[in-house]
Amino acid sequence: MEVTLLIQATDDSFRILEDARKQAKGLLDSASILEDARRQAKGLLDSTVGVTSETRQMEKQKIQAIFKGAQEAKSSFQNFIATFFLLFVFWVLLSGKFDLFHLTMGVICSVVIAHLTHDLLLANVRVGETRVIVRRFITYIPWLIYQIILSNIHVAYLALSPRMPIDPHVLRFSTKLESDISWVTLANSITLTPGTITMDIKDGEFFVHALDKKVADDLHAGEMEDRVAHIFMEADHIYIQDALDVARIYVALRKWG
Amino acid sequence: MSTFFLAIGLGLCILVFFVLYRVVFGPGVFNRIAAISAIGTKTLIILLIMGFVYGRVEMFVDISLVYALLNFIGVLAVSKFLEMEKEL
Amino acid sequence: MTSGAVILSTIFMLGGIFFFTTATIGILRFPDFFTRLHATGKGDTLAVLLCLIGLAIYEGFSLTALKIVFIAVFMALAQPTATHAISKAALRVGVQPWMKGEKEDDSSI
Amino acid sequence: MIRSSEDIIIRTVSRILVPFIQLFALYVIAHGHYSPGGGFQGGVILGASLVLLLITYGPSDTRRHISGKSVAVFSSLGVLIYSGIGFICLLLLGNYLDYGKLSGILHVTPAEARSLGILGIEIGVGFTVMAIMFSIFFDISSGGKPPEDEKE
Repeated sequence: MEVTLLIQATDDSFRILEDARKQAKGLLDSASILEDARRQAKGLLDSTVGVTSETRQMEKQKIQAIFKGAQEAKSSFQNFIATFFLLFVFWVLLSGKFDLFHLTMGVICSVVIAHLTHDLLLANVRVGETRVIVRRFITYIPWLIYQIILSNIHVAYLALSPRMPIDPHVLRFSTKLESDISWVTLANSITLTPGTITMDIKDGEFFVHALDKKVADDLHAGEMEDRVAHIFMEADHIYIQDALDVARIYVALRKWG
Repeated sequence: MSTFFLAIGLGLCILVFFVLYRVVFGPGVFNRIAAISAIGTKTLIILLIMGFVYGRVEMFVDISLVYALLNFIGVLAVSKFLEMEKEL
Repeated sequence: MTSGAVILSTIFMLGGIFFFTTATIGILRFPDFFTRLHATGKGDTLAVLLCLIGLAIYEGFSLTALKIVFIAVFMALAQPTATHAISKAALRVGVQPWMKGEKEDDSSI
Repeated sequence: MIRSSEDIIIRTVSRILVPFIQLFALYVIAHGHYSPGGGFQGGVILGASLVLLLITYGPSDTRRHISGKSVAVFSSLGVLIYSGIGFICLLLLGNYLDYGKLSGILHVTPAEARSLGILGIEIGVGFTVMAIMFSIFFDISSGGKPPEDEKE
């Protein structure tokens, strides 16, 4: 009963969000407003994340899973099998010998290691979302590489410029992310992007060392956190952010048009 | 191409000597650890390049993987030790 | 071995050497420990990745190249973690970050 | 006494890396006669992975993976394998560690027997090196005191 109610509620909120988006787009197309406001509103609208049918489906499944208690970790036997296959593939790639003797040895070694460590490698895997997470993670990597290249050019510029314009800041912010993998992704991405290092994590607060004020402000804007939340399906605050964005565009259009 | 690899390896060796300044004179133990970790990453590349120069990459690639691994574990262990020493 | 692959790997390795050089200059020039970590943590990561990709391209399509890619993945995972571990230890021990306007000394522990 | 690290990043990264490091160590041991390495190096990597587990997860969690008793068993089992293969060679009227003589009881050609014998020796050396390296690190880090979970 509660499940259907909750699904209905989320569905309604998604529909409202989509309607608002559509309306804002229509207004944008029809209204004859000032050029720069138009451009600004268009940019804002493009930057908001649309609610795809995929996310809607995932959200539905998540709610159902929570209510059925299926959110618990997989059984240790499933973990063991998955770890075994991962390790065996790794062995074959390392070994490069495909005769019976070496493959048998690979099976034995993989079984032993999988028995020892099946509670380590796949400790906190959530049910049913792995494929989407992997796909989104792979699409995240090119952006990260682009950021790494930017950050290296930044460091090179700072190291080679004679006056060295640095102005270090230490900033702290708390995050809304939930699982440990997403924390690791966020922290390592912060370390790899221009001008920032994760120094410490204490009680859910990130302590970040930033090289100048501008970088610190960029980090506070929280684009990266939203991206990481999007990957690991912990995206409830993305939707709030979207609704706020759409509302802002709406208000701006009403004011100008 | 072998000459090019030799030149790259030589350049990395020179860079290692520059970083060695931080290891020897760098004030405080933390500067030294950071510099040692930087030397470790350069050594990894030098090992691979040696493999290419001698024509035995499939051997040297294992060595450099082990080197990267031990470098990582070493840095973690030393930083853990320094943290603990403060608590005692 | 096509000449295109050789040229591509040469470009990658020269880029790696360039970023190694700037990271080294950064280690030598930056004023305090945390700013030096910016140089080692980021500069070395990209430089190692570039050099490894260049070597893998030169090696061609084989299991050895795959192992080089394994090293690259491992470094991309391990280097930021090691940076984080060192900086956390330094912060816990009480090394103060250098702020603008202070004298350039680092009589850290 | 090492306490478990409460840092979530180091914990997670080592949680992901440890199985692959251990499998790589077994690969180094098993392929010792084609590539560099062999028993000693593989044992060192295996010990290093246990050290990584110890500095991130603390002694009690590490003891769940490898208990104090099994460290002792492994360190003596390795020596037993090494010397056992040597003595079997002596019993088969060869020299100490004369692997070629093993072909009589394994029903294979002398070349294959030599390869299998070297593999056995390396497994023994790897076990011993792993156990001894881990127990040295563990004893130094615990200050010589016996850990609590071994009293009962």
